[in-house]
Amino acid sequence: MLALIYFIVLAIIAVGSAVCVLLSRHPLYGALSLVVSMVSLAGIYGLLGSPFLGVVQIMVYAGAIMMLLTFVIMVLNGARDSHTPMFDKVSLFVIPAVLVLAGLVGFALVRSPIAFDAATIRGSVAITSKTLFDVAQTGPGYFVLFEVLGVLLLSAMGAAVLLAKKRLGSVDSEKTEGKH
Amino acid sequence: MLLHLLVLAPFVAAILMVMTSKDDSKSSSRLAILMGIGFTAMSVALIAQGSVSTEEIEWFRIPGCKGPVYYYLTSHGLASWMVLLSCGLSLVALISARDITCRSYRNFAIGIFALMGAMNGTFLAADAVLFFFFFEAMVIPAAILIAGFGGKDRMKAAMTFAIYTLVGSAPMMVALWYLLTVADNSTLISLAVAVQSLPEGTQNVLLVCFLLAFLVKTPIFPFHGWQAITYAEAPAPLSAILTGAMSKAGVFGFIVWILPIFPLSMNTVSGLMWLGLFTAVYGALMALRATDGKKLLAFSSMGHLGLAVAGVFSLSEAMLPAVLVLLVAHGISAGAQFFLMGIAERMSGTRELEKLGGLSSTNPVFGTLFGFAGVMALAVPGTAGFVGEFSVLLTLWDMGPLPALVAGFTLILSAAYMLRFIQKVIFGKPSRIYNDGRRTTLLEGTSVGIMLLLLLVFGFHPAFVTDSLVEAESKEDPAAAQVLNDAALNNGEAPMTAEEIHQLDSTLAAAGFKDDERASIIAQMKGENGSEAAAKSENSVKEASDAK
Amino acid sequence: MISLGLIPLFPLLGCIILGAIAVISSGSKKGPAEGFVGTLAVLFPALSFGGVALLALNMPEGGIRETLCNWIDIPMFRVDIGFLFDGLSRIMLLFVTGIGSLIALYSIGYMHGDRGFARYFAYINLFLFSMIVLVLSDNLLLTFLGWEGVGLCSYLLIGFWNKDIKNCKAANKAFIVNRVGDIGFLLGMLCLVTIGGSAILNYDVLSNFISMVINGNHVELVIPVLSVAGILFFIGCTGKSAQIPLLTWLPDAMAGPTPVSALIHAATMVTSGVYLLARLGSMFALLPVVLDIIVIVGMLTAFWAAVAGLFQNDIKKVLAYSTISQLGYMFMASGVCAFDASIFHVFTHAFFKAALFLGAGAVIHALAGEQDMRKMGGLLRKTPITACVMIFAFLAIVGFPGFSGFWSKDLILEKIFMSSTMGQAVYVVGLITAVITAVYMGRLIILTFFGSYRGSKESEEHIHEAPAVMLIPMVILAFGAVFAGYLWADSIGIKFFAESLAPVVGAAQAYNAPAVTAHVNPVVFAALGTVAALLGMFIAYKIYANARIPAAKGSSAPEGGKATWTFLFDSIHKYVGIIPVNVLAWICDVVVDKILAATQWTIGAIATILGDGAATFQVRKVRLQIALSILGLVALVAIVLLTGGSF
Amino acid sequence: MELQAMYVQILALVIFAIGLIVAVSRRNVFFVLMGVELALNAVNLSFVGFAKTLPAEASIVGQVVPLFSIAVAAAEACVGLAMVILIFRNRESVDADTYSNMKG
Repeated sequence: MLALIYFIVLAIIAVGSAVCVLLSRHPLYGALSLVVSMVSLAGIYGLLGSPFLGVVQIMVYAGAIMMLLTFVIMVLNGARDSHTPMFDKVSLFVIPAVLVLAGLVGFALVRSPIAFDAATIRGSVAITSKTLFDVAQTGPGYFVLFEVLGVLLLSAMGAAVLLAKKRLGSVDSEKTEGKH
Repeated sequence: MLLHLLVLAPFVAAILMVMTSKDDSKSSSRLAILMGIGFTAMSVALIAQGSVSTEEIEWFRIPGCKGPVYYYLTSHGLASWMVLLSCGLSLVALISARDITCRSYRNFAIGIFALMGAMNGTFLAADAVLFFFFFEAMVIPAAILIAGFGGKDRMKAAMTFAIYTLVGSAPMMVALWYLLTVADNSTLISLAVAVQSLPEGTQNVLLVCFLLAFLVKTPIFPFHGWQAITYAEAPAPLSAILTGAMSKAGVFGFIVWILPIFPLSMNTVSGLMWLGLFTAVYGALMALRATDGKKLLAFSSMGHLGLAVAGVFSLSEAMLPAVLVLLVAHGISAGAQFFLMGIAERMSGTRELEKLGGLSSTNPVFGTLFGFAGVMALAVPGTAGFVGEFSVLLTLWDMGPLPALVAGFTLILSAAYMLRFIQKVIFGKPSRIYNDGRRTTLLEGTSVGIMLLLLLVFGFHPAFVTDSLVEAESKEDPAAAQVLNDAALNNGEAPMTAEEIHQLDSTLAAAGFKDDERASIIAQMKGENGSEAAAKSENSVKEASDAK
Repeated sequence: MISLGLIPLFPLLGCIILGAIAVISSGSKKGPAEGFVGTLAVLFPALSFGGVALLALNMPEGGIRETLCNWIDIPMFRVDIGFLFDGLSRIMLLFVTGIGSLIALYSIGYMHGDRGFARYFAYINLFLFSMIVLVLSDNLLLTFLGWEGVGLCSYLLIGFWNKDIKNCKAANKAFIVNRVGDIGFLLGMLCLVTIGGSAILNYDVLSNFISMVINGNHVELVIPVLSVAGILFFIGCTGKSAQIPLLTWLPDAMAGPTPVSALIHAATMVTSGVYLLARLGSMFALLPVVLDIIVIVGMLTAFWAAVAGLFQNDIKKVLAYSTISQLGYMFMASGVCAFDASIFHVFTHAFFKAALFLGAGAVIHALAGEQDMRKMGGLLRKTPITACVMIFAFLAIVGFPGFSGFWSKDLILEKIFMSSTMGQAVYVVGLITAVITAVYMGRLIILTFFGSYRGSKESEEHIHEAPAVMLIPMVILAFGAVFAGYLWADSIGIKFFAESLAPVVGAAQAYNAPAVTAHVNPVVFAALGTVAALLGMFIAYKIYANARIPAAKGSSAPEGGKATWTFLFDSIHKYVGIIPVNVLAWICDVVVDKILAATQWTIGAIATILGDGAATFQVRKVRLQIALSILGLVALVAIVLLTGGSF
Repeated sequence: MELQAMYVQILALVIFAIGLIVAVSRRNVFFVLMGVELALNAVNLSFVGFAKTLPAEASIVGQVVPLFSIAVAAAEACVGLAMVILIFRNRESVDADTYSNMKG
């Protein structure tokens, strides 16, 4: 019962701030709303029994990625486009279309029988990292994938530096490196 | 190990070439030729090694299929010779490209190595999906090379080539996928088993899909639309590889994939044989009218490969060695001719037969090589081409005199167009000023000379080629080898072996002789024989008549 | 005892060495030293001749057999490289290598100063190699190697002066027409293989097989297949030996250097058809239908070519038609199963025809390349030795008593008369042909050597006798032309030649021996033959000795009705072979290929149009694109849900 | 009343829909990026929600995959923002509709 109440509160915050993203005029406000939404989602992860994921969500998403975004918005002075309308002709049929899509999927979802399993593992730091790095336990394991991901991040950083190098300094490269 | 090296190392070589200097074509060409020699040596070692296979390494799983796809290579007589062709011709292409594509030799070498790796993979793959992967992969470097280094119409040629061959093998991909959902895994045997269990209609649809890919690749009439323009526009060294090694993938597919997997009805077989023969005649006739030197060679290759396909579908006992020798001979001689035509084009700047001529008087070494390459393409006895064409004719004769007659007709036509070609290019008065600075280099001359010499060697001792098959057979079936040996032993002393008497018997039976008449004829022969073979033959004849 | 393999090896070695010299020296300005090259060129054939002579003297009765190694070994087909030296190949080899060496010697003089000196001798050596393989091999497939090999050398040598496209065309024609015949040979071999497996290609096995069939009274069982094989082999022979219908290439082949014409197109290569018939004699003896065809073809060829010979103005063309005509005689003899007689005529013909050709070559050499007989005349005084050689050879070819041709030709005519079926009719045609032979040969001799010189004044100054290196072979050959016939002078009881051939062809001839021996005295035949020769010579004298020769204008080719006759088979080939093939090729190229190209284009065009149509949906607004794809997604989900996932 | 697995999925669906709408209908390129992030978040949530419906061992997988997806999102954001900077320098605009120099 308590879990449900927490969930409803967090869900309302998440959806509300997501709607704020949609409706905010200035990208900076949008970014801040997004951070709120992500933090509340992190709470939901914790509620569902994946605290490690929640922590990573806050650190990487709310912390790093959104910081980066905010930083770039401020550097480029993204407010300058006040003359572009928030919505236009495309929105006119995209919004109904997406709503219909959501309705259809939701309809299918509601009819499908899913329920929580009592015996699920709690995704604590210990268990998650064990799953990630224990080569012996689950076949090839995720270890190789993890390393590949490291290479991906490195190359993304390189690409970003290369792309953004010319006039501006390397604004964006430092942040991602920390994550590896 | 050798198999892995031959398939994967060319790609490594291509990557190595990327690292060489773009402008210093001399040093990069040295590296490339060195590696090419290495690969050729490896392919020779592969032939010497006989049949080997690698372990089945699980590669990936296709959704919806029962078994995994293996990275699984195997070599047998046919495949290892095809690999030799692909490596050897690539080597000569790398050598002769030094003076043709001086613009960016490095890129050319990268393409050639990638193509070589893909071709080797095609010939060595023992897994259908792996085979298909390489079969498609061949097209890409080839098309890029044509687009990058070809003649005037190179873009059109590259597009035609790529689209035609890729579209041609698209149905095969669908059919293969369907087969994989039925089969245990994608190796040859399980595919064959899977096909057996399917209804006949499905089998036929699958067969057509598979055939289409190989018919386009070979090419067989009416799917030859890409061939002439591609061979003509591609740089000559590449044309040599295309015709000498890549087009063999089609015939190879017929032998290694179609024949074992599908239970072919007699109508299909004879239909395909006639299609092959028609292609042979058609190619020869088109070559007779061609005005472009490389197109002439393209049609000539089409004719020869048509003959090879006809030989394959004669399904005779001697089919495999016959077709193998024909393919090897054609690969070498057509390759050499394309290289020489490339040199002629380099010296004269044109491929038009009417504008060429007199090269033998301005450049005698080239003239000699060209003339001999042409003559060897005519299948004069003593060259490998003769052994190939004669034995293919022999297999066709099994299907009746008419196919052999048609094949004979193509031999006459081939003399007609090839002599015309020789005459137009090297004989007569020099009709234009040739660029003497770009005449045949020593390395080119030597490499083409070695190819021609190989043709002669194989012509006088085709056992070099055919032994690789015999060995494989004897491994499979020791009893058969025993009989073969006996027959070979007896052949020295007795005029007729058991085998031949048996054959005579069946011939006589086919001619409508009564049993007792046949028996008396054979008794005559045995009287002459007076050896153990006689007893054996009696048994075999008895068995044959019992079976009837 | 020397190995049989050495005999073909010598010329092959010569060919390789000379070829290397030719290629290496091609870059230099001067060319290789002629003395050195010439010595090498004669040395190898001469060595080979020496080897043959040595073997010939020590040959055991049954011949020498030697298997070198395996050649082709595939399922259903196994052939060895093996040699067989018996009575037949002994005779063939002796004169092939002997005349080959002589002509190589002669060529040193004839080809003096030519840029392709070394190349020429490389080809000659290659030719001798092929020819030796042809006659020495012990199975049909190896014979076929030589068979095509000599065709190839003929091609190379006809087109030797390849700067002139006309020579190349003649060479091409020779090769292609020969190819037609070769395919016949090839299919004939396949036909034999169906009967008895690949071992039957071996001559010994074949004759054993035939004798088995005869002993077992199964002749009529195998005749259908053997007849087909026989006809196919005969087609091969018509190609190589220039018989009807594949004879058009030989006159054109005269485009090559004259020694080549002497060696290849008169003495050796063209007689390989006759050799093959004799070699397969045991098989042909079983096939009366095929034999009849051979007789008729031989007769028609002999007659037609003799008449065509009358119309020629080119001295070499006359000799070419005369060769065809003589080959016709040989085929007639083969057709009545008188293989020993046909080989005997091959033997004597090789001498006198080679002598004639070499003489003609000397004349042409003397006249600096002039070949038109209308521009010759009176050369007897200027080149007396050449004239004597040619006149001796002339007497031999017309069958003047005592000369070699007399013995062989009369032998053939006699055998023809003796044979049971239609012998008499063929005999009459043969006799008439003999008369015509005398007429056209007489015409040649008269126009060339008698009367007065009809060429231009300034060219008369330069006429000279040939150098000694050319004269020596001519004289030797002239001796042969006179005395070769005494190896089998039937009328005076010398039968050396027939006896040496008997082990090979005796059985076949015995099988087909005429049932009724007509009791005609051989002297009658000799007398009739002599009369025919004398009559022909008389006619020639009457017509040509005092006639005014029309001045030569333009080409030396015959015109009008003469041309129709001469080029009869050329036009038949044109209508039967060349035009249909060209029409077929035209249909393939212009009709079928264009239809295919149009189909291809149509499919491409449809794809392009569809692609363009689809591309119009692609606007340059990324968001709109995404929006559209969302709509598509909605539609998909809706469809899946509505159909309950069964779609 | 207990927390149902369905609720989590519905929440994910709603957030995904909003993210999609933001990404497609807003023209400011920053909003486009934010929309994408939002949608990705929703997917992660859905993963975890479904993972919790599975029994013991299997459920950990659904909780590990979001980790990777987050890492990939980080890389994506990094490169995407760099591209925005690059394009902004050339175009002086953050309006996604002006970025239309692709051939097609």
